[in-house]
Amino acid sequence: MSGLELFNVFILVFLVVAAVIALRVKDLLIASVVFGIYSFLMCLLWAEMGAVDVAFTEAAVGAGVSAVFLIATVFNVKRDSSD
Amino acid sequence: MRKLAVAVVVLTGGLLLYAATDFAAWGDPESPASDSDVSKHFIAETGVDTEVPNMVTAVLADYRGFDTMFETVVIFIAGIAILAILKLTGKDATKTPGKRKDEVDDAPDLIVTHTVRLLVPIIQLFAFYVLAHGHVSPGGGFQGGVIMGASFILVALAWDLPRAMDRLSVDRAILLAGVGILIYAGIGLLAMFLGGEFLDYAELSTIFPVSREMARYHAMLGVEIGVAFTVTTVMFAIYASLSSKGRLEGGL
Amino acid sequence: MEVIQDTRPLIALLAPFVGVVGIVWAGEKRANLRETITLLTGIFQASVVLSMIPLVLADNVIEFHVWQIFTNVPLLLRVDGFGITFAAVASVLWIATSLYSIGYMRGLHEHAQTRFYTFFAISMSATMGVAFSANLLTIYFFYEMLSVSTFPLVTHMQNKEARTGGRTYLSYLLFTSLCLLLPALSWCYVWLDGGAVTMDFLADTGKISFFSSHTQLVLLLLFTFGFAKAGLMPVHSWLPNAMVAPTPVSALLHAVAVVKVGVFCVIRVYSDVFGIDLLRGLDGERIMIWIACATILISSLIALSQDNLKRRLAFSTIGQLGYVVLGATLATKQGMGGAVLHIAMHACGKITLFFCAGAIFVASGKKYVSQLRGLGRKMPFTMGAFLIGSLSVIGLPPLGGFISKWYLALGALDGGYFWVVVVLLVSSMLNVFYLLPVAVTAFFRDRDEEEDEDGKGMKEAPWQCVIPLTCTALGCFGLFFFSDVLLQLAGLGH
Amino acid sequence: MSENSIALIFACPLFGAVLCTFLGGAKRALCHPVAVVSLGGALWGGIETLRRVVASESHEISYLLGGWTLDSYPRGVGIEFRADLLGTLIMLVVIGVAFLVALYSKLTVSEETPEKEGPFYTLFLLQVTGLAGICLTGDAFNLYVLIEVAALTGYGLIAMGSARAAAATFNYVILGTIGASFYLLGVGYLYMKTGTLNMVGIQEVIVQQDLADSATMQVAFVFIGLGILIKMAFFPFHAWLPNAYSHAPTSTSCLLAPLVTKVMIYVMIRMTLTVFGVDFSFEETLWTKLLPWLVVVAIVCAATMALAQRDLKKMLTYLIVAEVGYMVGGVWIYNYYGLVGSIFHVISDACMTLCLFLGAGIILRKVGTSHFDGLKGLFRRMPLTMTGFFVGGFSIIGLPPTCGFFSKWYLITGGMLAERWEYVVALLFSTMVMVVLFFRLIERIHLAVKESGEEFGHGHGDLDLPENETRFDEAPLSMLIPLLLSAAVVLLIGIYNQDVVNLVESFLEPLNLPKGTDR
Amino acid sequence: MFGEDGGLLRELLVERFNYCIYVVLLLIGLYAMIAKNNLIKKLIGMSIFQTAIILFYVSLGVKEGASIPIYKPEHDPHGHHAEDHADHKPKDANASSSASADAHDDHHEVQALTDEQTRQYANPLPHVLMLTAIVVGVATLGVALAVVQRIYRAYGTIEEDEVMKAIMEESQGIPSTKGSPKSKKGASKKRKAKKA
Repeated sequence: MSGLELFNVFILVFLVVAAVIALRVKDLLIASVVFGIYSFLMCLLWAEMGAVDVAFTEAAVGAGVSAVFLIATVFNVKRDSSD
Repeated sequence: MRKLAVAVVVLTGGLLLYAATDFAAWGDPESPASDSDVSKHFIAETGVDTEVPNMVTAVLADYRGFDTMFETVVIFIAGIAILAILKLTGKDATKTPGKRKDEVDDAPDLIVTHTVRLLVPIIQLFAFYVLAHGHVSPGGGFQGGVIMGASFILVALAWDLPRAMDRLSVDRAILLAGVGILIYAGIGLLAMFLGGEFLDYAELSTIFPVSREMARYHAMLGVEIGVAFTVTTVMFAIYASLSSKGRLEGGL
Repeated sequence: MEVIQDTRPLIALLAPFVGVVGIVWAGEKRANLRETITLLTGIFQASVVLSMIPLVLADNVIEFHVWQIFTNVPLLLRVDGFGITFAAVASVLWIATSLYSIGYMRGLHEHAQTRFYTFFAISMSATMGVAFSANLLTIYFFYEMLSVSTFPLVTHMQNKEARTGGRTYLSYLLFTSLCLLLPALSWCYVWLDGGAVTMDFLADTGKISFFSSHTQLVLLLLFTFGFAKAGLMPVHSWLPNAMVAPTPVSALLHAVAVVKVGVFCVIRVYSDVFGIDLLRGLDGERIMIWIACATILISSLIALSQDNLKRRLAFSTIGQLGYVVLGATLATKQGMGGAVLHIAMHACGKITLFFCAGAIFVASGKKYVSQLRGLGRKMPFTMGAFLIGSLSVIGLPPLGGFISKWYLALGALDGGYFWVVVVLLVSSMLNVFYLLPVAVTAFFRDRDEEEDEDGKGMKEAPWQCVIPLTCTALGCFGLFFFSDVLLQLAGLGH
Repeated sequence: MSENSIALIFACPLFGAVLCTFLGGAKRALCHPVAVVSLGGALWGGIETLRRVVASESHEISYLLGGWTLDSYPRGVGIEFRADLLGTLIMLVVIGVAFLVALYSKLTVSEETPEKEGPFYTLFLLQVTGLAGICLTGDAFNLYVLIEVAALTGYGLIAMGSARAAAATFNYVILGTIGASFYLLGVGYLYMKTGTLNMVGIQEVIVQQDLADSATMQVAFVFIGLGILIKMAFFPFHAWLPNAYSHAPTSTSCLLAPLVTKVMIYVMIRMTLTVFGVDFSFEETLWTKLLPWLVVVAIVCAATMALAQRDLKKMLTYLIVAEVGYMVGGVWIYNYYGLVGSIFHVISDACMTLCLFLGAGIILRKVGTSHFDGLKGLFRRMPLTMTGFFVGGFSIIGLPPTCGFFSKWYLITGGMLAERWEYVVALLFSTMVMVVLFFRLIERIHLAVKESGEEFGHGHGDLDLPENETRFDEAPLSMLIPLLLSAAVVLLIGIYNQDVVNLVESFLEPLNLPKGTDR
Repeated sequence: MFGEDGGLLRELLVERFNYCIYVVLLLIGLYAMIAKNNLIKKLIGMSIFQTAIILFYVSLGVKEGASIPIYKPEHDPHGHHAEDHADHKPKDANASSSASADAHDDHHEVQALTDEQTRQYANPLPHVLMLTAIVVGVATLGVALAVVQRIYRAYGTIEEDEVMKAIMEESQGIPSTKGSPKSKKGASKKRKAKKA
């Protein structure tokens, strides 16, 4: 396996981990932030796959604005979740 | 619910994996998706048709410009819908909101505000760069617009919403979002009135002194600006609405 | 046979609608005007229908193409002998009923009279439509129209009883027509060349032989029970339930128009869709005779036990409808003729009986047979007419009922069903048992003393009621003597 | 200008929407006329397009957006709008219904969602843009974008109402997103195998390369099918619909209820006939064997649930779910009559559902509730409204000569021809349920049966309802006229069904569907 | 595909690891959308679900050894020559105003890429599609979050079961006893009154 492939596998594994954490933590603020991390990993993956425009957009939209929207809502409702 | 979810997940997963066995090999340039006339046309002839080096931008704004127009419309819809859903009317609107329990200090943090003061112009400059340079490098109207919108959001985060709204009030933001759509659809309509189909930018060459290819090139910039207008304003409007429970005042 | 294109069938069909506009416009406030319009409409319609009789007698059919239902199936109106017989009976009796309803409704100070007249007129239009239909789909259209437009009439009283009655009425009729008739129709439509065969009564008789005889029998059953208005057992119980309606409705619709539409459709299917020859050759066709005979006998037995006069008449109607269906199922020329004749004869007789029942109710408020003692002396015209009507329904000469029963018996013999003749005789005896006692009670039993108390001021019903019922009673005699015309008309279609 | 009539169809509402946004602040009152006028423009464009489609030789018009013409570029480079008879008909229904609802909405919008006229009409017009676009687009991905346009506007329109509506919207968002994403995934699979997104292009590749056995294609088919079924509220996936539509603001439910599910059925027909092709779609697979039975379950369950409702609007929403079952079943019995029935039912059901919802909206406004108890004796107060409402009801039952009869006729005929007796029985069952439902309503509305059972006078006479419950009190003209127009349309489509069916027929002709027995 | 020993597993895990991960992410998202009780968790699930599909699309555009879909200078038909010929562009416009497609044939500078050159670029089409999908995703997320806030405003909770309970109580006419702040309760009551 080349370095790039290793990097690829590394990101893929961490994506799954991030997704699971984002869905399992009880604190919605943490969940939102982890979701941002997830998006950022995704954006790295896409950049590595040659989809620079998509990666750029995901960085701005997914990791940036989406997470902010989530956090804004979490602040306005409540932070703790039952699951 | 959980059992149902597991059942759905197992079924869906089974189907997906079943399909995955039939996929073309990873990164195979001969795969039908990469080897079809359409895909090849985008790579081989974008430069010929539009003179835009960034194929993604060309496909986005020209070949599939109609999609992108509706994508902009989707953003616009989101802005309108969120404002409408959260908007308070009648007596509710005039009532002052109760203080939140965890609200400690209204004064914006000095370090943060100073940093943001420095950052915002740079971010906005970068947004313009991304927008304008989208033809030759990654970027374009969406990315530029989101970054621009983020700069306003940053202002709102660092100080408070009214401070950001001084620069771009939500009412005006929605108007500008409409202007963005008008720019996009207007260019399409102009092309139509000049004798082509809707969004046939090449027809613009009949009124501007450029070749048909360059007409497409410039019109793409035009529509990207339209997109950027909408995205910038709507992103900020959504944030403003979500962060203030639709009251459009105070901060997070 | 010549085909004449003429708009008269359509005029007869639309006349009631024009009447409806006038009736609604006149409304509750101008009651006299409203009822004049009703009467005029009835007279106009009847005269249009009657004016077509000479043409039909001269071996013509009158057609009018309205619009195209499906690619090959038109909504086609056609006047032939059978149709005009029925149309003439219904439209002439409508005049009588209109006059009668005026007396009845005013006498009882009924509410929502405008609604009553409106839907009555619409029902008549639908009845004309059925009579003049040229193919199965056209008939289906008007059949459904009739079901829906009579619903407000049945539930006219707007009390719980009316609601129950209305629900039974509608659920029977719509259930059978939507679940049995509609599939049968579309079945025919698909297999007979995707509508190239339109099930036209004139052109496509016997085309159903395309199906296997097994399928034919299923279709026959679907059609017979699909037209539940024919009241064949076991889909008969809507009819006694519909008796909650005001008596003019029971008289015209549930003794003449609606139920006769049912048997009319059944005869149409038997004689013009299957055709006599095909029907005779059909193996299971005998089942239908049994069902018809069973209906006749069972309903007569039930009628015996009914004390409510209208209910008794309703069960009698079911039995008489059985005769008509029986005539059709015999699959002989005489049988068919008898069936057609019986439509007219029974119509005249039964409407008289219902008119009388209504008149009794208006005059005395009595509903039950046991309450009628001594009424004959107070209401001689009414009870006299009742006697004549009873005798006609029983089938004694010189009354109309005799002729039709005679032809039915002839048809049964012709078809080789001797036992059917026995059934006819037995049922006639039963008719005697449940109809005559009414008149006998009224004329020959004395009133109780306390009944006399509240019956002091009792007199004959309003003249608007008495005149029609006298006329129809006389009509029973008339039909006996003019049965030739009817026979000629009935014979033409076949 | 005529050759650009297709562009008019989406451009008019689009510009109208932006204009409504501009007017939303200070001149709210102008939003309504703007909406009506722009839909009028779209309607004109739609009729013009239909005229051209009928006149054209192949009965279809291709409109290549961006000028990426087929003679100089490969098919699928640009986005194509293909107006064939099917799409144009449905599009016309969409715009027509929207036009009537726009006329109708004037009062309800300002009453139910005060100060939100601007956003309401903006979303309303964009919804129409999306739905009309769905009917015409010839590009699988563009279809996804348009579906999302329609979905997002739908979320906004519904959630704008009460809190209850917002709660229902959330389910709608979740299920709608799953549906749309499944569709997107399926399109991805299609693209992976065929390399194009153009519907005709995909079909060409499938035929050329004989992809019918490919696992990817099968899964793509299932995912696209599932996605659309979820979107159209097919029975097990219907959970979002009844609450969302019955709690939405009146004008919203009047717009969405007749159109959204129907347009999704159109998408299903389009996918099966145009994209995958009849040979692929109706091949004997587990899916094609399972679906007709699901349809039966769907119809029976939805009809039964409708029977249990005591609220008019809610009952109507369950009827929509049952009707969806009809149409899906009609497609999957796979023969000429079934498809004609389905397509005709899409058209007629849109009209009759519109009629019923417009009527229910008036009742809600006048009585304040749409619960059955409030309906007593309404006929006296609003005879015209109730007549219009009854026409819709008769049509849903399937009484001639309303359009509902004809669509049901074709569906039953198709079911019999394919010998799918279970489907025919389910249809008849639900028909009976509808008879019960509507005559129960008619009983209340028209006859107002006296519950106490005591007799007045001779057992006759008037019900002693208070004066204010019997006074003539008809709905305002701005609501009444659209209702009566829609009732007239229900009747007219029924009476002129042949003209519609002929159009559908010439669309189906090249497909060589099984039709009748050969004798 | 089932030919060799453990062929399927090997193929899925090693050669199609990317495809596998997209399936896993998609299922995680789907599960969360259905099974999670918290509305915001559902929405996070929804976003994961959508990005998984985007990942799948992007995977379609990947080509072995290909570069990003932006012309390298040597392939760009107008790259560094563009300025040299800028002066006679208007002339071209006149010449080619009728037939745009044929314009490039007689334009000696501008040439389409050969097949060999085409292979050096990743397929741009999936990227374009996914730009749209991302935007649609964020729009949906935004609207859904607004709906969540609206629900919270009315019912004081964002747990699905509690919302259901509150709705049930509301429809049965029992005033909601959930811990919603007083001002909110008053507001929602007023809204109801207005509706009626």
